[in-house]
Amino acid sequence: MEKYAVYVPRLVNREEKFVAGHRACVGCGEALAIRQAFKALDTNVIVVNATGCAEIFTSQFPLTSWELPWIHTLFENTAAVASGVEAAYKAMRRKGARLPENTKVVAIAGDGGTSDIGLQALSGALERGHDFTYICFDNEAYMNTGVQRSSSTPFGAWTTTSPTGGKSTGQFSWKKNMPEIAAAHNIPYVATATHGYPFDLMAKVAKAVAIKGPAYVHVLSACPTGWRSATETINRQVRLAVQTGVFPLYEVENGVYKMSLDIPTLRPVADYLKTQGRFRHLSDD
Amino acid sequence: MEKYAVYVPRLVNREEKFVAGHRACVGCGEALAIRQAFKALDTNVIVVNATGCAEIFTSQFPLTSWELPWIHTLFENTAAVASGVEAAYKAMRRKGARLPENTKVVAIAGDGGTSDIGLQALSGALERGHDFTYICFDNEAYMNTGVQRSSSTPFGAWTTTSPTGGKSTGQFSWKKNMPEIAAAHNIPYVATATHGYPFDLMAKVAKAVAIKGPAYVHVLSACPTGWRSATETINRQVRLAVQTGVFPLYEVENGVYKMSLDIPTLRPVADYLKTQGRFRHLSDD
Amino acid sequence: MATRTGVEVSVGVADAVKLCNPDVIAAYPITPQTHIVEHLAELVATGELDAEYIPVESEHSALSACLGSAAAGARTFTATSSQGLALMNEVVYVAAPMRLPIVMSVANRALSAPLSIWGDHSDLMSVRDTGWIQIVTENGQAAIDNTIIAFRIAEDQRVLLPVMVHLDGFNLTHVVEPIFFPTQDEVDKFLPKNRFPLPLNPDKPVAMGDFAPPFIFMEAKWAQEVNIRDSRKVILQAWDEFEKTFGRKYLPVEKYHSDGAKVLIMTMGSSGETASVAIDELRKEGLDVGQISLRLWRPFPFEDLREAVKDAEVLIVMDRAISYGGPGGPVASEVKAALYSQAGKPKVVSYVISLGGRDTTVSGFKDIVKKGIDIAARGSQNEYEIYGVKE
Amino acid sequence: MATRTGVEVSVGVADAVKLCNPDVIAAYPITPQTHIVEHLAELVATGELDAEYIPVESEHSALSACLGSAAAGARTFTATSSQGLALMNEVVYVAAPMRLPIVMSVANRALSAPLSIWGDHSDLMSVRDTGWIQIVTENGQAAIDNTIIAFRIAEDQRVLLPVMVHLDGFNLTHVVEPIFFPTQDEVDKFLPKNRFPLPLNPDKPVAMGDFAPPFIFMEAKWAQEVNIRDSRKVILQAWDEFEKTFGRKYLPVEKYHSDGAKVLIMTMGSSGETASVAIDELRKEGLDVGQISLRLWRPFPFEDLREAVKDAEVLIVMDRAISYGGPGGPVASEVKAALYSQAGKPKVVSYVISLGGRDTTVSGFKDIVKKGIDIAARGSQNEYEIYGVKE
Amino acid sequence: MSQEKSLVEIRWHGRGGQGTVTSAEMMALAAISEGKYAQAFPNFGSERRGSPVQAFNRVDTREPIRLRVDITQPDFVIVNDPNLLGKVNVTSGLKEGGWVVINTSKTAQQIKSQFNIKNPVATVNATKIAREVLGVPIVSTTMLGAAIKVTGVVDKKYTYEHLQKRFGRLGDRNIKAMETAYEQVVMQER
Amino acid sequence: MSQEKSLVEIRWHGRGGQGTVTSAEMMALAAISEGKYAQAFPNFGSERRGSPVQAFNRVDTREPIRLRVDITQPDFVIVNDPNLLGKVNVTSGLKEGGWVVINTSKTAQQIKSQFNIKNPVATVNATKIAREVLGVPIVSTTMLGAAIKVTGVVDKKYTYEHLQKRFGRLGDRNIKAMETAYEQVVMQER
Amino acid sequence: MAKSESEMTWKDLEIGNIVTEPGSARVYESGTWRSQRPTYDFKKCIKCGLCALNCPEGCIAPNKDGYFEADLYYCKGCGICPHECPTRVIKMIEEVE
Amino acid sequence: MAKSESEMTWKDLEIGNIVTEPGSARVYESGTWRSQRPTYDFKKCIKCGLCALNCPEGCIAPNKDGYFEADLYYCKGCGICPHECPTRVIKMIEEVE
Ligand SMILES: Cc1ncc(C[n+]2csc(CCOP(=O)(O)OP(=O)(O)O)c2C)c(N)n1
Ligand SMILES: Cc1ncc(C[n+]2csc(CCOP(=O)(O)OP(=O)(O)O)c2C)c(N)n1
Ligand code: SF4
Ligand code: SF4
Ligand code: SF4
Ligand code: SF4
Ligand code: SF4
Ligand code: SF4
Ligand SMILES: [Mg+2]
Ligand SMILES: [Mg+2]
Repeated sequence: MEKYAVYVPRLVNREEKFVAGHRACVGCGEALAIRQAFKALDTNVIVVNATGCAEIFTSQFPLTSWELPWIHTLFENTAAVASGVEAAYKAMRRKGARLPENTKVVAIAGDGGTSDIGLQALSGALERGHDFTYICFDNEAYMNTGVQRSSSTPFGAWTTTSPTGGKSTGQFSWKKNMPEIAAAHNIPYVATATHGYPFDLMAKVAKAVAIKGPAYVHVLSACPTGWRSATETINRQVRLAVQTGVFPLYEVENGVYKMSLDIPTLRPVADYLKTQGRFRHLSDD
Repeated sequence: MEKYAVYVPRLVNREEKFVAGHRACVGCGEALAIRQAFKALDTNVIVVNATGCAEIFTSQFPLTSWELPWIHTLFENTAAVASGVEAAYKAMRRKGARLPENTKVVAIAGDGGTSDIGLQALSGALERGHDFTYICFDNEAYMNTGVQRSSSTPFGAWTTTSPTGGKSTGQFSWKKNMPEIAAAHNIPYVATATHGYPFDLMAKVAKAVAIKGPAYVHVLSACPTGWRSATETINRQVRLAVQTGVFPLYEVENGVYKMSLDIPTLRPVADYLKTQGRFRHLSDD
Repeated sequence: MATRTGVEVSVGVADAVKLCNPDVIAAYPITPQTHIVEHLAELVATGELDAEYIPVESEHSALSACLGSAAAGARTFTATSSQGLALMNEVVYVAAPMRLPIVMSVANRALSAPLSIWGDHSDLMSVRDTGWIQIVTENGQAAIDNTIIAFRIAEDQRVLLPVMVHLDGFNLTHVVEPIFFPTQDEVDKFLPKNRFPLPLNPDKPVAMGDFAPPFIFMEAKWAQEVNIRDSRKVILQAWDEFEKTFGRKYLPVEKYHSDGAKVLIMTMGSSGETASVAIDELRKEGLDVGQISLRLWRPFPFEDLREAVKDAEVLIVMDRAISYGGPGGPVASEVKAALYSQAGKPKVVSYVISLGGRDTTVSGFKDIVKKGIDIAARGSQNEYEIYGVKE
Repeated sequence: MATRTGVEVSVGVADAVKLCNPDVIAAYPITPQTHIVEHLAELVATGELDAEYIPVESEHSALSACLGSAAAGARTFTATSSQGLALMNEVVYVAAPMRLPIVMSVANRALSAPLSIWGDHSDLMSVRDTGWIQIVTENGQAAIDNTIIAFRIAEDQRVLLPVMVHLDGFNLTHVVEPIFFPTQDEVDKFLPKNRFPLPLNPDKPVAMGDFAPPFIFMEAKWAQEVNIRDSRKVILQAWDEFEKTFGRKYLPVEKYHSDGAKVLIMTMGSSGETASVAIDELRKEGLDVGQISLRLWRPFPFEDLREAVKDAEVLIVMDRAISYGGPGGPVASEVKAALYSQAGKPKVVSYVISLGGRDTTVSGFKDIVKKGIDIAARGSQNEYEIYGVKE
Repeated sequence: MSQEKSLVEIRWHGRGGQGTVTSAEMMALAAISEGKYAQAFPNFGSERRGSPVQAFNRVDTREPIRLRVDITQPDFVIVNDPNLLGKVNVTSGLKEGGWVVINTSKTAQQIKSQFNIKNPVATVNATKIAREVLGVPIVSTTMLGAAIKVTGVVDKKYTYEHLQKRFGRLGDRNIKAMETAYEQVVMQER
Repeated sequence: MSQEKSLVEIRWHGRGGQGTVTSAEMMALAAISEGKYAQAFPNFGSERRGSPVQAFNRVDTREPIRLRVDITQPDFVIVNDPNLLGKVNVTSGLKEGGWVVINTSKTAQQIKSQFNIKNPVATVNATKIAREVLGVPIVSTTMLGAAIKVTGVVDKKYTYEHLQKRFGRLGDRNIKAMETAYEQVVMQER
Repeated sequence: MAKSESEMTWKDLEIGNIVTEPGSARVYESGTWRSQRPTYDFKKCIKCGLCALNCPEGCIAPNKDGYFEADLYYCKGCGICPHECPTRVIKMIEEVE
Repeated sequence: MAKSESEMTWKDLEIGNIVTEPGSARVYESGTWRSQRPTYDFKKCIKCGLCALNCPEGCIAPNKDGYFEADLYYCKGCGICPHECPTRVIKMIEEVE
């Protein structure tokens, strides 16, 4: 837990832009991370949401969990839709339309929607330099469709399409390094975060949105359903990911890397793995 | 020119796998680079080709410029098709099919087919670790369709969709760093090359294809048509790109960077820019 | 006052878009659409058009960016062709039910494989279920006029639907021809400002794109269907209004010597112009033949079609696409279905012509008419005929 | 000997694929197709199936990888649904003209927008021009049998075309039901080894995917059309052969109390089973009503359809998709077109039902039949009817 | 359908992640093994951990099942999670006289009055059985036993192979849990 | 089409990258400015630098042009690049008696016998004119002048505005090149 | 909405099925998902608000005494809040029927 | 192919329009594109082969005397070879009609 993490009421905006009554699983880390992220922001934000758990659990017709203008169209085009919204505001404002001040565009998607099927749209939007923030809520698999592997699933993790068996010990490939790929686009801001460190997360999201130009925030989000883990300890799980070095917290500002946390000695990775059923077969041997 | 570049007949395979009679523009650097690349390889190669100049100038029905098994399907799916070919050989071989030894898969595409519309398929194929080589022939725009900008078009360059005018001085964004993005995928081999240094190019292509796992080679290829430049000096043009530091030649082997050329002092970038009409408006001021 | 100028039709379409003063253009180049977007990029670069030109990385993103732009309330344009339209297919399906008034030019071209950059209507047909209003044009003037009209229809508060304006690749896009251009003032009067009623705006948050469980999905889709069917009257109004302002008239089904003719040919797109030369020649030869051409493909003009063919005995329908292993020409198939229950309906002969850039010449059309009359009289073994394939 | 087991249909389809011993499976998950590919991944992981499972990053790449695999001469399978099918649309179009014998299961589901994970046939309709052989199944057994049959048809040297096997999402994919499974030996006998005649192979280089200028494009497309039409006889042979080996018979147009019946309903897919319960009840009530169902969607079984409806006076066609602003139900539209020139053809009433997971119950079908008869007798204002929309 | 109705329809209530679909699946597999016709299917849609979910069975002793629509008027309702009572209308559409089988520590009488249920109620403390036999409060197989007893659509011995196959080394214990509930379920007509 | 044929069809031959399409375009623009009906279009397809290419015109003095097909039987052929002779069949489909206008330093007689051309040939040394007037051997506007003279489909003064617009500060020189060729073209009937 | 979901007709839909009431999902009682619930020993509470910050449902807010307490209309009983509470104020107990 | 391109019928096509003759484009005379051509002063030639390695057409090969010379059936006259020749063997000249 972050040392300065006390007396939240004084530090954090109490308004919820992502409200109660959503349909995420009990103990969903993605719901938690989204809540925290949007707590860090003001009401001047337009949300563009990829298909995935977050979209499904917030938007069953005729209801919405969002207090912000929100749009969902498809799974793989989130950054492109965000480009369009950003460009529209730019053009309309320039041409004298009466619009609210300082409107910000925030695109959100899962790891599948970001590192797999939505990667190209994201890469294009980053390259073109749109003024928007993209937040990937990485729960390390396609959770909405029932836990299939993504390129963000860590090596060795069980999923329904990286099952364990005589010929397989779970995911065969190494986790795609999405923040690194984003950073290779030479954008002004890239950061990693997780809901286990909410103040860090909120500070990074706020910074990303404040910065002019494209910003990318990669948020590790526990999914007790897909990780086959307990709901009550999800924060502990992701903190262990950080403390074991599995998921380092850092920022890249204009190409300069900065670690966000001082972890003098990393804990053994096994501490992290054993919190989750998806890694059980690894500890068996 | 490379210093060891003499007595080609002794050094280079004389067989052409990409034969004369193709329909590239007079003085096409892409045609030259492809010729050199495939000279570096044996006949055990299956070629997967994206839509683009190279595909069009080699494959007008009922003819083919290829002596190798070759397939073209679409513009954006080259790496995915290559994945399928590779997997097919792997499975069929494992299951006892009689197939030629040591078959290699080489995917080729332009910069548009690589850094824009084909990026996602490429990223997926790299991540999954297929044993194949991907060569991007980067002529810095969509040439086949008549010189539109790509994300690989350098800042300031004129193209038909980054025209110059009162509100524009050519391409508004910086060239996407494709080799860097490929390297961020942690693949065993990434390299840059150009037809101005043919031995370097051939050595890198041969190495890439020999290495097990995914390899990426990014080849700067002059396009006199799109660059609005002379045909006879295309090699000089790309050598200037290297010598001015605009296009450094390097390799990344298992994450380790190595420069391929010792250039003690870089020449002024203007030397490069002035060889091409697409940059003319820049030197005007 | 309108001016008559020679212009390449693609450039003319871009100039027409400019007259409509769009806010956002997102497009990806593909032959034969390129000149449209290149000229728009040029107009933006010179400052003649104040818009954001988004040079996206694929057609999928082109239309996706348009979704975002239109949802934000901006006037939005894109253009594509063939493979591009196919690549954005999934996006094409969402624009209409989300009621986003995007205008898209489609430079019609054959769909691969084999790869062909040349014209036919296979791309057009691939989006026939998507709920877009679709106007098909047969010459440069129609393409340019209807680009302007498309914005008006799309953004009409009673419509709010995306509109495609189809123009044949090369045969229209790459031809320099005389065009009457309206003035900026005239267009400003004809085309009111965009006021999308529920845009993405922090001042009044809305949620667009909720998922629809079975209790409501069918209602949503029916609402969509009613909406596009009802757009018909707005389209007719827009064309009327256009005629009043600019003097050129457009109809869902255009007629050429068709009233009372016993034999009709039906065309769609630019080949209709060549065909009408054939009609002239045949009539001179004494044949009682006329022509109708389909300008409004969606919403399909059932009434107009029925009215137009009511006196005909033979209707020869030309298609520039095949539904493989299916009914052959999609237009002929829909025409037959539309006339199925009509009393005294004509015999319909279906001809597939001009795939992948193959020309059908004046004498070709004459040949088709004669063969078609023969088939109508004597029957055919085939579900449909194809013209000009080398045997 | 075949064994009767209870199995979730998706798992059964995967098991059927396993029996066919594919070399490469490339797929991307999407509800309701997921259980098929998950079980295949499982079979590969345990070693029960020796194949490469490529967990691609999108459906576009799924089918693209399949192109590569099939071109290399490997037996190739994929599965998708709805948005996935739409995203791979451009790739779907190239597989057939390239003659790559891929087998794809499509778990039919509504196309967005609005997003729906539930069943209808809008995805199926979006690929009706693509030149794939398309088999539509109405129960688990048919889905599983036809998965095996599909490989045989696809790889037949006279065919060499990709085949889609459609099965309704959830209503089939997610139901556990009794299935007869053939043994490995039986399948091995029924399904010869893949021997794609001109694979990508350094020993004998070929070029696949040349572009086709206008002088040859139309010939290439006609060859494709002839090829899929001719596949009909191979399909019938495969079904015959299947019946001989396994005792279950499949026909392009299935009949249920249809011979001689004056009123027919026509269904496609799993709703046909519920409808046949309604037919039973209506017949008990004394109504002369029968049912036909379309199993072979492409190549469209013109002859069989005409034969099946020859005695009918009223044909009520059910569609689970709308061509918005067009002819309504695509099946009804094609049926009308197919029957257009028939003497003594039935009146056709077109009903759109069951979009996005909306059930049409037994009493719903009974209601439709009664209303349909009424409409046939008295006419309707509508181009087509829709059933069950809340007004 | 020329004879008397031979079809029985069952609805299961539980929570996402608690194996409700498994209950229905085991029921169908057993009936099929017995030579009957049967279906099992979930409530089509996404099933979030914790959310109230349903699963369904059709069992027919005589003829193949052709109905491919939701079950809206079940013959039986099985409630795997007692906390759903009062939150979800478990008897919705239930045929008159159709049994509700509930996992509860209470008596049928208490349940009926507390939740105003008109239908006959059978009770079993499946959570307790599961805790004791399986060591975890997951009642999918336990409630299967109770459901088999009350619905009578299948001989319980046909579940054995399927429970063994599904639960591997925990197969025997699940069979035991099933059997225990089968024995202990209390059917109280009123 | 009730009167005599008023339509003239022209085919241009050149090389990719040498402005052949521009020649045709200027021709059409001029005719349209003159109040006529006209089309210009390239050979549909890709035009690689150096490759033999074609471009086309239709000009009609009386009525709108409705033909939207290739021109296969032109009334005139214009050859911008003399090196194409012998490599490309420039007279293919050319109507009997239709003129071939060729950029060459040779005489019509030489050309006719060397390349076995039956049609009447007009010659002009456009490369030389272009070199002299424009400073570069790009003949698209020069050949325009020769073509206008031989075809007579448009008054050359209607090209002025279009040449000015297209070539900006080089407009005058291009007009001069056009005019020079107009003057110098030699039409030799046999 | 005046009408219940299942009563909505096609005419009740906004253009594009747009939802015009922000945060309308608040009507949904996600508390029905709960199998266990938090209980409090507020004496130990330092009102730090960490429980609220870490609740995935966003359903914890100060009660009238300023103590942070779950709104059981929404609380799904995940059990996170007790784990985040630095002073062990919260304990989960099983829901009873 | 026996038939010319324009005579091919639909029946002449291989399955999937596959081209079975590798390198068949060699029949295409790309030399018709040429506006200038290379000429040689072979006395200076050191037979290094750099011209051949840098020809986009791949049309330079040793002639019977072992000197590297362009095959004018293919040479498009780009003018690269003279620029790559270390000993200035090659000079471009205009094609004549
Ligand atoms: C084109 C397309 N393919 C597949 C799907 C099915 N699908 C919807 S969400 C999803 C997975 C989402 O995974 P991720 O982006 O990681 O988000 P999560 O649900 O894990 O938060 C998939 C495969 C789809 N909607 N569209
Ligand atoms: C989906 C799709 N969009 C657009 C095109 C049109 N297109 C064909 S090649 C090409 C550009 C190719 O550019 P690049 O990949 O850089 O290759 P180059 O031609 O420059 O060598 C484009 C835009 C297409 N074929 N398919
Ligand atoms: S599956 Fe995982 S990410 Fe999705 S709602 Fe459930 S807990 Fe959250
Ligand atoms: S446009 Fe450029 S890359 Fe394409 S063939 Fe011509 S020179 Fe080569
Ligand atoms: S138990 Fe979970 S849902 Fe309930 S208040 Fe605590 S953190 Fe929130
Ligand atoms: S976390 Fe604990 S101490 Fe802090 S406000 Fe909540 S209940 Fe009180
Ligand atoms: S001029 Fe060019 S094409 Fe000709 S031989 Fe030299 S390098 Fe090759
Ligand atoms: S480059 Fe010059 S020296 Fe070397 S082989 Fe060629 S002509 Fe001879
Ligand atoms: Mg995920
Ligand atoms: Mg390029």
